[in-house]
Amino acid sequence: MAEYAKDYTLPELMAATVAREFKDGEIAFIGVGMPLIAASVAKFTHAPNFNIMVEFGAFAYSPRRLPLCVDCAVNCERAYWTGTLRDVMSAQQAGFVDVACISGAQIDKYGNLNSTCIGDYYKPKVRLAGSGGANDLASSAKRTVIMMRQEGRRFVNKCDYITSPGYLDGPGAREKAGLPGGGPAAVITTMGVFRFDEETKEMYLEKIHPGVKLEDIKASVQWDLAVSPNLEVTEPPTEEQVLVMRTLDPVMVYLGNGRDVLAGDFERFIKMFEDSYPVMTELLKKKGMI
Amino acid sequence: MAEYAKDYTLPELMAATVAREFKDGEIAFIGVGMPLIAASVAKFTHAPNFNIMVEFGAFAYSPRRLPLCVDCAVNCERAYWTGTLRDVMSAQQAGFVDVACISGAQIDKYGNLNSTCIGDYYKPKVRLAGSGGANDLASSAKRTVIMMRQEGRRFVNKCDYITSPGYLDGPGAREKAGLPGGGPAAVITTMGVFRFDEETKEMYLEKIHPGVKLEDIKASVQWDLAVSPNLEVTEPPTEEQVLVMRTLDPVMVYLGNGRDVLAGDFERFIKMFEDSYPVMTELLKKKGMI
Amino acid sequence: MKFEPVTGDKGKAKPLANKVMTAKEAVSTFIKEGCYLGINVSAAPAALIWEIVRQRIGNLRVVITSQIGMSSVLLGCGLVSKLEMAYNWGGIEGEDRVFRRAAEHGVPRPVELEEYSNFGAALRWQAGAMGVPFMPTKSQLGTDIIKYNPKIKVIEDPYNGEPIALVPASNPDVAIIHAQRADEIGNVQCLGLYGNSDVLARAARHVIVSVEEIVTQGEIRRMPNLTTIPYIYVDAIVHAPFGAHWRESNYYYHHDLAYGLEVYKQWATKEGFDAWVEKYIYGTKDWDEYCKMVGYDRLYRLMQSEHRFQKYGEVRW
Amino acid sequence: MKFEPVTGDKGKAKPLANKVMTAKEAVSTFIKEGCYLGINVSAAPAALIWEIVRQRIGNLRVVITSQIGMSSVLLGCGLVSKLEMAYNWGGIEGEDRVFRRAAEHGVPRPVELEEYSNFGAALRWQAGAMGVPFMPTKSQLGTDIIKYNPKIKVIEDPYNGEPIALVPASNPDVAIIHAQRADEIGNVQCLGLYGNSDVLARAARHVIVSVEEIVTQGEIRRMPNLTTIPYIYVDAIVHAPFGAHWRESNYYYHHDLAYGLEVYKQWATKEGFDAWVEKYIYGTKDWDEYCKMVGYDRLYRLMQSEHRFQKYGEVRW
Repeated sequence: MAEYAKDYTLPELMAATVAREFKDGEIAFIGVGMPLIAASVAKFTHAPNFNIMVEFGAFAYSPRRLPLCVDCAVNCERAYWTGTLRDVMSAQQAGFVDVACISGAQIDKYGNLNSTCIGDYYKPKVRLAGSGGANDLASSAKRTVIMMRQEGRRFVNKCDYITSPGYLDGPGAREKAGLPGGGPAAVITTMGVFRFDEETKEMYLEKIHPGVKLEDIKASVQWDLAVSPNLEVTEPPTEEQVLVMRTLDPVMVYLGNGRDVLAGDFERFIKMFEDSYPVMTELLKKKGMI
Repeated sequence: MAEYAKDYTLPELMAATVAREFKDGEIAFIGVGMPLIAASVAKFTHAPNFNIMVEFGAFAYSPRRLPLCVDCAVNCERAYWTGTLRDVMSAQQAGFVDVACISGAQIDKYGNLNSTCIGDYYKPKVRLAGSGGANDLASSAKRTVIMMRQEGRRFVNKCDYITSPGYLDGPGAREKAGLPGGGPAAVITTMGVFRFDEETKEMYLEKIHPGVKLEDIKASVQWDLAVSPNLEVTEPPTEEQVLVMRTLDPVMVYLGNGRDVLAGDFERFIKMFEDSYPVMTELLKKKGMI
Repeated sequence: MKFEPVTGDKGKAKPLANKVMTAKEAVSTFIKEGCYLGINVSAAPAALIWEIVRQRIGNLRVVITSQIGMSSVLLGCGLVSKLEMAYNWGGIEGEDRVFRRAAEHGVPRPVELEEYSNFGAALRWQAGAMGVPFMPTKSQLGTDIIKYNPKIKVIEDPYNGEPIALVPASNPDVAIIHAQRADEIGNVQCLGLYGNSDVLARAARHVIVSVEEIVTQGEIRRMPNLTTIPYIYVDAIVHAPFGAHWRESNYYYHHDLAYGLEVYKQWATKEGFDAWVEKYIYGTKDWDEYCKMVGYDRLYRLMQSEHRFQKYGEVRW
Repeated sequence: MKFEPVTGDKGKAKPLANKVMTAKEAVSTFIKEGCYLGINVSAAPAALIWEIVRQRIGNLRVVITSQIGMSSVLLGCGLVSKLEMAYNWGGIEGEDRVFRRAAEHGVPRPVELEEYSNFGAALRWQAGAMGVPFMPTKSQLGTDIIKYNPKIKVIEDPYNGEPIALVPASNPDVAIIHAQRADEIGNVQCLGLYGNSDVLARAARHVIVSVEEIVTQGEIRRMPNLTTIPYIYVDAIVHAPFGAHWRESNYYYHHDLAYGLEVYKQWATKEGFDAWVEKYIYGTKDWDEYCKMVGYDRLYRLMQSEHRFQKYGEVRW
C-alpha cells in the first residue's frame, strides 16, 4: 500500500476515511462539502471508475476545480449527462445509486438523522436547513455514509425530528415503512468510525481516531454505546490522498477555514479557480483520465 | 371571402371542413392522415398561428414535405421543441391542447369511438389497431373533431368496444368518470357534418355534403338521428384551400390513391419528397412564414 | 477498449466499459426464450428485431406503446406469446394483416393482448424508470380499455375525491432501442423526437441500443443535455447504420414509404409474409446483408434526401 | 414584433407573440400581492427577485425545492407568509440566519412552513405539469416529514400492498426562472443541469423567464432537443445578463463565492440584512444598476474564468 501522510489534519483524516467507503465502479450520490472531497480522493486513487450523480441534474462530471453547490456550473464540466433533478432522483429511487453521503445535526442509535430543527418543530430552539435531498438519499441509496461533527448533544436518544431515515426503530422497520434503500453503513465523525450491528441495527464504535479517548466518545453519546471487541485506530490518510485533497481544495474551503479566507476577497477566489485549471489538468493527465 | 374551388374531391371537401374547425392561435394535437392536411390548410389560410403537437414528441414544426407518421423525422423539421411522448401528452392532460382529431371504426350517438375490435373482444370478428393515442386525445383535449368514413355499420347503437370516450352515456358522464377534456365538438364524415346537442349530448346532423341524400345518411345510422332544423349544405373548399392540399400532398397520399401509386415505386416516392422542397419553400415564403 | 461481458454484480448500474458488439452478440447475450422484451418506436430497432428472428428466440412477452410493422415481424414469426400495447397497426401503411391473423385466428400462434392508451403505456415505463409501482393518469377513464384490463386500477384521488386511473410499472427484462448516436461506453444521444426511449432504457434490466453512428466520449460531453440515456443503463451498443429502415432515423434518413407499402402488400397473406421473412431476414446473415439486399444506393438516397430538408445543428431554409 | 400583453383567452397556451419586456413590466404584470409564487434554483432568478422586493409585493406563498439565499431575500424583507420547501439554507455559504430569524422568532414576520424532501417537492411540480393531482414516491416514508405535513399521504400501493407516499400537485400562480437563452416568443433553452425549471414552467399559470441571451427563433430551431420550455408556457422573457449573480449560470459564469460569503456575513444580523437590501436592491433601480454596483469588471471576470473551463458545444481539455 501507499505511504501514510506524515502530517494531516482531522478533516483530512475524515475525508480519507470516507473515501475508503467508496468502491471502484460504484455510482455515488454526493452533495458538496467534505463528501465531495472524499469522492474525488476515491476517484483519483483507488476507484478511477467511481462516478458521481449530482442532485440538480448531472452525472459523471469530471471538473478541474472545486464544485461549490449541487446546482453548480462546475457540475456540468465534462459531464456525460446533464438534465433534471427528477431524473437523478428517479435513478436513485430505482436502485442505481450504490452509496450516498448525508449528514445531520442529531443522530440516534438507529442512524436516524435530524437536519430540520432542534426543539419543538413549531417553536424551534434552532431552525435548521430542512431535508433538501438528504431524506431522498437516506430513503433510496443502497447504503449511506454519514459524516458528522461529534459534539455534546448530537448523538441523542431520540432525534427532535427525524428528517432522514436510518433504521427507524430497529430491525425490519425500513422494510415495513416501504423504504427501498439499505440504510446507513457507517458514521464517520470527528472522533471515530461507527457501524451498525447486522442483527439489532444499533450503532457501535468500530474505530477511534488517533489521539481520541474512548471515554470522550462515550461521554458524547446519550445512549449506552456498544464498542467493537476489535476496536481499532482509524487508518491515517496516505500521502497520495492528502495530495489530491490539497490539489482540489488548496484554500481549504471544505477542509479548513477557506470560507473565512475567501469571504469578500474576489481576487483570491478567482485566482483559486483559475489556478486550479493547470494543476487539475495535470492531475487528470497523470491519472490517464484525459 | 375567397373564391370556392370549381372542382374538388370528397376528401378535399372533408379536409376543408375539418380545417374550418381550427382557429388561429390554437394548439392542436394531430395524427397523420387527412387531419394533418386539414391542419396545414388552416395554418396556410385562416390560422397562421395554429400550431401542432405531435404524439411522439414534437411541437410547432413547420415542414416542407408531407409527414408520414407521428414519429416521423419530418416532424422535427424546424420544430421549436422535440422530446418525448410523455411531455406532449402531459401538456394535453394539463389542458394545453385546444383541439384534437381522432377517428374510429364505430361511433355511437354520444360520440364514443371504437378502434379496437368488431365483435367480441376475446374473439374479434375484425381486430383493429387499438387505442394508440386516440383515447388520450379524447380524454384530455378541450374538444375533439372526429373524421370518419360513413358506411353501413359504423354509426351504431352501441360500440362493440369503447376505445375513445365521447360523452359516454350522456350528460354529466365525462365529469363523473373524471375526464378533464371537453369531448367531441364535431363529426365530419363522407356524408355530412354532425354536432352534439348541448343538453342531451346526442349527435345530430348539422350539414349535409353537396349531392348527398338525407335518407342515405339516415339509413347509415342505427339510431333515430336528429337533424338540425337549419340543415345546411356543407360549404365547399376554397380555391386556396385546395391549392394548399395539392401542394402538400401532390400524389394524394392522404387525399386519394397515392399509396397505391407509391407502393414499390421508390423513384416516384423520393421525387415526391424532393420536389416538395422548392414548392413548399415558395409557399412558406409567400405566406411570410420564413 | 475491448468488449468484455457486462455483469450487474456491483449494483444495477452498468459499468463504464466498452460495450460495442455485434447485433448477433448482443441479442444472444441478453435476449432469452420467454423474456419480457420492451421495444421503442422512435426510432424503430429493425436491425435488432431481424436478429431476434434469425436467432428464433420465442415465447416473448413483448411490451410496446405504439408500433408500426416491427412488432408484427415478431408476431408473424410466431415468437410472441403476449403483447402489451396501445397500438399495433400499419399507420400510413394501412391495415396490419399479420396482427389481424394473430389476434383473430391465432395464426401462426395465439397471442394474449393487454391494452392501454399510448400515454398509459408510456407511463408504465416511466413508473418503472422511477422505481415506483404505478403512475396516475386521467386517460382511459370511462372506457372499455379499463373494463378489459384489470391491471389498470381506478382509485379515488385522496386529494380531490375524483377518479384517477393507475397504470402498473413495466420493467422489461431487455429493452431494444435504435438511436442516432452513442459513444463506445454507452452514452446515447437521441436527436429530435424520441418517444419513450429514455424511460424504456431506465426501466429495463438490460438495454441494447443500435445506433447510426458511434462517436467519441468527447463528442458526447460537448453537449451533455443531448444525452438521452447515460451509460449506466446500457449493456450493449450495436453499430447499425440505417438500422431503423424502413422507418426513419431523424436527421439521418426518412421513412421509406415506397418500401413500407410494398411490405404491407406482401404481408397481406401468411404466405406472402413468410416469403418476405425468408428472403429479407433468414436470407441475410446480418443487417449489412439486409442493407445490401435493399440496396445501399437506395439507403444513401434516403439520407441525401433527408439532408436536403434538415441536418442537426442547422436550420435549412 | 412589439410587446403586447399576453392573455390566456384562447386556452392555457400562451400565444406566439413577442414577450420580451423589462423585469419591472413582467413583475408588475404577473406577480400580485398574496399570489402563489414558484422559484427555481438552477439557475436562481436573482434579477426577478430583486424586482419583487423593489415593488414590495407581499403576503406571497412561496414554493421552492431547495433554495440558497434568494428565497431568504424575500423572507428577510417580510414578503412571505408561507414557504413550501425542502431546504432553505446557505449551502457553502453556511447558516441562513435570515431563515432562522423568520422561523424561530417570526422576524420580520411569522412564516408558515410546509416541508417535503427535495424529490417530493420536485414531484409536486411534475404532478402539476402533468395535470394529475399527485405523484407517488418512496421518499419521506417513515419520517417526521410526513408526521408534520398532512398533505403527504401514505397509501397502500394497490399492486403490491406496500406503503407509498403521495405528494400533492403544486400549480403556482406565477413561476420565476432564470435560464441561459430564449427567443423573443418565449422558447427557452437551459444548458447544462437545470433542476426543475421544465416542470415548474409547465405547472405554473404564468411564467417569467429571465435569460442571459435572447437569440433568434432560427437558433432555437437548430437544436430543438435543447428547448426546455416551449413558448406556450411562457408569458414574459426578460433580458437579464448575469441575472443569477451571486449564483451561477452554467457555461456563462460561475458562483461568486467571495460575494456570497460576504453577503451571508452581513445577513447574520437583521440590521446587516436591512442595510444590504437597502444598498443593493432599493438602492438600485434595476438589474443593470445592481450589476454596476457589483461591477461589470467583476462579472466579466467571472464569465472569462468560466469560459476557461467550459463553453457549450466544446470540450476543453
